[in-house]
Amino acid sequence: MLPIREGFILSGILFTLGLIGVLVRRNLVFALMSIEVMLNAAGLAFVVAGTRWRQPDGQVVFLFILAMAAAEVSVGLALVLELYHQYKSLDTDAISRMRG
Amino acid sequence: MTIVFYASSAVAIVATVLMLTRLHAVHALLYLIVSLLAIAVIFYDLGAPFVAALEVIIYAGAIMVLFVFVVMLLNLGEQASRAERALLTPSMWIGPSVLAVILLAEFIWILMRGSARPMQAASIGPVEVGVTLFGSYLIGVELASMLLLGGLVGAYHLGWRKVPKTEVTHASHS
Amino acid sequence: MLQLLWLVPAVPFAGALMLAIFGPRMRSKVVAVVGVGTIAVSAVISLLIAGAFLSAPPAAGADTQVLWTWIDVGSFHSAIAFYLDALSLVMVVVVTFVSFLIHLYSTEFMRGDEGYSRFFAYMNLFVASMVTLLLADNLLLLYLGWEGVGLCSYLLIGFWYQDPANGRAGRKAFIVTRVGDTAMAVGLFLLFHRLGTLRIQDLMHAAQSQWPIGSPYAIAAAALLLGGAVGKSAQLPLQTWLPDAMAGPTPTSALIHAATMVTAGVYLIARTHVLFELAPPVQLAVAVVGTATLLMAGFSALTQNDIKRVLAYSTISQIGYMFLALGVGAWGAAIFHFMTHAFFKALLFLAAGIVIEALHHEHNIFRMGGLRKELPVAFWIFLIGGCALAGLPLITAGFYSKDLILWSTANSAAGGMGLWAAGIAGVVLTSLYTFRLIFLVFFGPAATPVTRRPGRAMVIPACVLAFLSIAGGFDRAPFTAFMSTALPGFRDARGGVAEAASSTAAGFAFLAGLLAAWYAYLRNPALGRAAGRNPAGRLLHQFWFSDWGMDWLYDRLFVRPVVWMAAANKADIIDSIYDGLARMAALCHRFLSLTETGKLRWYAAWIAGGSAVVVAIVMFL
Amino acid sequence: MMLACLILIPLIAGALAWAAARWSASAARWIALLAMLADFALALSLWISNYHAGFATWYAQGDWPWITQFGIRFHLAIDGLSLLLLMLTFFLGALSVVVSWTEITDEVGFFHLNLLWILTGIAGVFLAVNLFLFYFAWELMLVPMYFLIAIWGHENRVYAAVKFFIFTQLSGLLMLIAILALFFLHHNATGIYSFEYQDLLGTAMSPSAEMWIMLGFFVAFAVKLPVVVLHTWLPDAHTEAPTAGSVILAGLLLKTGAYGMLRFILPLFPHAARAFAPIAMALGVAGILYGALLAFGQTDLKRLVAYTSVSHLGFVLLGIFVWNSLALQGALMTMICHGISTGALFILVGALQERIHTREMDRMGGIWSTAPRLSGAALFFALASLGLPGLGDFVGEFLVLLGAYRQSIVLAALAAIGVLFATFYALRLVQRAFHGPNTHEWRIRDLVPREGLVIGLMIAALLWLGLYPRPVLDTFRPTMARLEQLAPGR
Repeated sequence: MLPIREGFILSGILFTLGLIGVLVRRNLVFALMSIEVMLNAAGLAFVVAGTRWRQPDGQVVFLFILAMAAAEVSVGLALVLELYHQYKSLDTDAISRMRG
Repeated sequence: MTIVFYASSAVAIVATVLMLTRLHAVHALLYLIVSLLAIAVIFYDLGAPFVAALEVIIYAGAIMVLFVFVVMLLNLGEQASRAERALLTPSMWIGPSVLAVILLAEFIWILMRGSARPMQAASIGPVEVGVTLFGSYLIGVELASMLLLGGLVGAYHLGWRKVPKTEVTHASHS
Repeated sequence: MLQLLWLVPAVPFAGALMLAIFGPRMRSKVVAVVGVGTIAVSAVISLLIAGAFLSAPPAAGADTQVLWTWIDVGSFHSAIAFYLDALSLVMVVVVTFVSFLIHLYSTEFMRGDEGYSRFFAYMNLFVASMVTLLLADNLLLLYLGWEGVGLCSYLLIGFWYQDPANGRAGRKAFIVTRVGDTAMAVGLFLLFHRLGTLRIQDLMHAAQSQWPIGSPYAIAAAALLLGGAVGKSAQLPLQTWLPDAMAGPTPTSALIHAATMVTAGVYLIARTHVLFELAPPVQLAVAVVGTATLLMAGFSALTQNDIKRVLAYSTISQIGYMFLALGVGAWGAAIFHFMTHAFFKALLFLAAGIVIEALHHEHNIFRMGGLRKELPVAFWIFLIGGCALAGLPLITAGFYSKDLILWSTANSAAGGMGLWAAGIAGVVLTSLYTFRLIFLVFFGPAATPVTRRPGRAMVIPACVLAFLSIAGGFDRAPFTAFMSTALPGFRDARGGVAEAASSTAAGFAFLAGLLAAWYAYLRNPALGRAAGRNPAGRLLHQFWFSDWGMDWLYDRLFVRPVVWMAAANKADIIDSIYDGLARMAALCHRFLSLTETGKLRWYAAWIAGGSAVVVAIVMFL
Repeated sequence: MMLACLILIPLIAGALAWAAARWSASAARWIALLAMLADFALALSLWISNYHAGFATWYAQGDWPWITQFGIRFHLAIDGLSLLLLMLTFFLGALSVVVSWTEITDEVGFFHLNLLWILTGIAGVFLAVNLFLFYFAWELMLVPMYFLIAIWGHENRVYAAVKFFIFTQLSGLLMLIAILALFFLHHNATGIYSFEYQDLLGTAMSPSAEMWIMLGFFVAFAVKLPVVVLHTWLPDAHTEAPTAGSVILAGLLLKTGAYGMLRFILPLFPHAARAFAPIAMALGVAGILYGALLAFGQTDLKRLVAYTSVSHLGFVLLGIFVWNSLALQGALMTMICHGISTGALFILVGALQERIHTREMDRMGGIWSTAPRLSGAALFFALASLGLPGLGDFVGEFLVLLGAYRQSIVLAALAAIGVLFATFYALRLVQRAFHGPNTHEWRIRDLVPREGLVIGLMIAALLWLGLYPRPVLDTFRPTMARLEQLAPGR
């Protein structure tokens, strides 16, 4: 017996937690980690759905998410290094240069 | 099976919460890995062993190693932890949390409306996934490869421009 | 001969065109030759046509000449075509002839004016339009002439354009008459819609056969045409423009605002008399309007001190007589009075022009006086004109025509003694203000020195008109007989004793006015001054002087609100709606750009909040 | 082929003029002028050669495939209505080249490129019988006009140009939606993809769909016309545009709106148009009165003239929706005559502005004493504008009113009062600018022969139209008769 609904709820909770992380943490590394959590939660939802409908497509999409997460993390972390070298800080508010 | 699911879920949630509240990046990273591993268990439990394996290998393995390296390079010490602590005031937490909880409540409410009956496990193995992936999703694979190539080039480009400059500054400092 | 009819308007029009294009480069002699010559040709042709018409009357007493199809759309056909019958013939002959005399007079009067050729261009255009109006075979062509004379009137009143007051007077004339014209235009729509044509003769036949007497359509159509007529003929309630129109050069006042154009309303009503006969209430209204106007204008004339304004009010008053005649069905009497009025009123204006010129553009009669000896010619012709205007019994043409009107009024079913008595009262008034004018200007002590004496070109036309003012009315029988070929409604009933009584009353009325004027202005001038000092007298004087306050009323009622509205809405209130839209867009832009803070977490929060809202919308809808 | 020439000549000449201006500015002017004259001669020959045969149907066509799978064809055709408007187009086009002769000294080549391309667009609008092509031409008018105002305009030109562009572009998009809706409805009904005018005639649709699509077209045309409440772009655009731009705006661009109503709204959506007619007529009358009142309030001479357009085009709208042959012919007559008389007023105001460098009437007065020919001409056209009988405008307005009286006595009477209002502004214009004392002591050159020729031609045209309008009315008649037969519920 597979707990489909609970699986979705878990993915929702994890996604929300990731969101909270993005909103709360000003450190870029933490923000990136939180985004990983959110992506992972989305992937979880896909896998659960794939199981629900007994289709492999959910897992395929998870693979795509994985690929995307990898690309995102590599570029994101490169940016983090770059920013840290320039500003000696990872605080997103402190390094904001846009004026609305 | 159900017990395994609930247990892993609890681990994943707790580990994620702990990750969010850490001040030190390395600690947070370790909790994140725990969370990812717990999800891998859930994947396995849901009859998706291939994905479970990928979760462990690529997420918990490769991607997190990247993080570790970066955190090492940044060399964030006690000072950074203190700065982080100053930022984590309750007033910072409340607003986002309320927003997120509203969103979560909406998710759950939607889920509860439909009748999702529990169902029998039916494992979907790597073969099926592979056939689908390289069948109907072939273009997706190509796109993903291009994305990864883009990420590679981007990361390389960002890193390459900086390296000689930092060496020069290091040299001048020393 | 009748085939030359089209030349009567065409020649003056060609003259106007020529003067407009080449005038500024012509020498003034040439201008005069062209300006007067074309009118002379026109007058000669119309006289020749009259001769031909009288010697060999065309079948049915009328002749139509179609030049070309003007507008031909769907069911609407209108041609440039001329219609000649007794009515239009008389009018055309009088108009061209009087015009010729006044043009001749103008060659001297306007000499040296910088707009010499412009003046003659306008005057020629006026004659062309007026003749077109008179000869028009359909109401649309009549309307063309109608507006054309209105335009020329505007141009000539404002002829000395440097003075804004003249321009104001010109605009007032044009606009006020156009108010009437608007009513008339609606009348044309009604007539066409109901009867399917605008050819006057067809219209009259159709109206007679389709509409019973008192039919609402006939009443509406006649009332609307009356609107046009009162505007053009300066009758109540649209009479306010004519006194101001005296701002124009004096020959203009003589020709347009006395002899010809202002009687166009009379002509229109006579031309469409069938309609008015079908609408008894409107016909009665014509009589009442005429009577009221002749009395009111008479009182106003008593108080004026500008020589031309006195004459202007007398014109209004005399046209009131014509309206009275029309209203009681004495069509021929109205036309008869039109003719004699054209002679003596033109004469009076020409004489006034001589006086004004002689006194170096002095208009105020209280600064004139004693001119009897200085300008004997002017005095005599003015006296003849004045007597004709006031109706000196047995001698002058004015007496005969006015007498015919009064007698017809008394004799008609619609008229009756009330209107007759008002007419007689009008005679007293006319006599009073006319002789007031004569006594003040030509008698008493001299006030302003005479600087210029009239030349031959000014005196000869005046003398011809003086002759006509006396001889023009001696024998009305052939005239009325001729008129009856065109205006069958007109009966020249000889009434024996009753008519003689009416004539006698008119004669005594004339005498009463003359004596009163003599007493108040020659014998005992202090009387008038005493009346002026009395507060009630002064108030009355002021009231009459300002034309019964109607100008003031119209100014408050119509002019100011429109001007105020236009000024208030200069920036176009509707545009401010679009401006508001634009400003709102700019406001939104500013607000939204405030959210572009560059703060990463805020962006994320916006995304999260937005998705929460979207999900909520999806959930509940 | 002849019809394609009408469009191609200004298109190519525009490019040539641009190129030629590198060597000589007057070469560009001559090229533009010759192109317009050639076009005018072509249109004239089309008129004369067919005059005796009548103008019963589309008597000349040109049809080339474009994107055939969607039924888009380069399809041109001409009937009496298009022909006369084309002649007006090339007449005013030639005149606007002439009046710009000395006014435009910067970027002469680009100016003539824009001028000729606007005229290309206008000619395309009048010729197209494929709705896609029509829309294409419709939009083609806008961009060059935008440049014309924004580059060679007066003080506030960018504001005016942007306003013009936004109004016309947005309304044009509504029309595009309506065209597409019609296209798909037609496809649903017949299974054929076609933008052809003849195919789309009589497309089956529900009353509500008909109404909505009709409104889409109406808004686009109403902005151009302009119908009151959508008119506010007009005074700004007219005032700020250079003289040639004002002439083309007032004389031609506005007419494309009326043309669209006649060509598309009435035949394609007869029932909706009939249902909408009372509102449209009321808007027309409101425009007549409101425009006249606003014109009366202006102190800027050009703005005054611009608002008179709002007033006169109210007659056109009234005439179109009264929808009987009297009023339709009257509306067309008004279109032609308004093009000439208002165009001439803009030319005169432009000439005056070139001399005294102001458009404010407070700074004028007494111009007559120093420039009598210019002032006399202005008086003439002011009189035409106030509807003096004997001049062209009167014929049009009278016929409109005569036709309108059959539909509604009240509206006809109100519109007649609008004619009275025209007297106010026309006389005010003459008084404030040309009469009165010459307090500012202007000493200016009177009309030079070049301007005199232009004005003389326009005076002659107005007199001809006013006294012998038959040739024009006869040319319109078959088209209008067909339109009248389309009117439902007759």
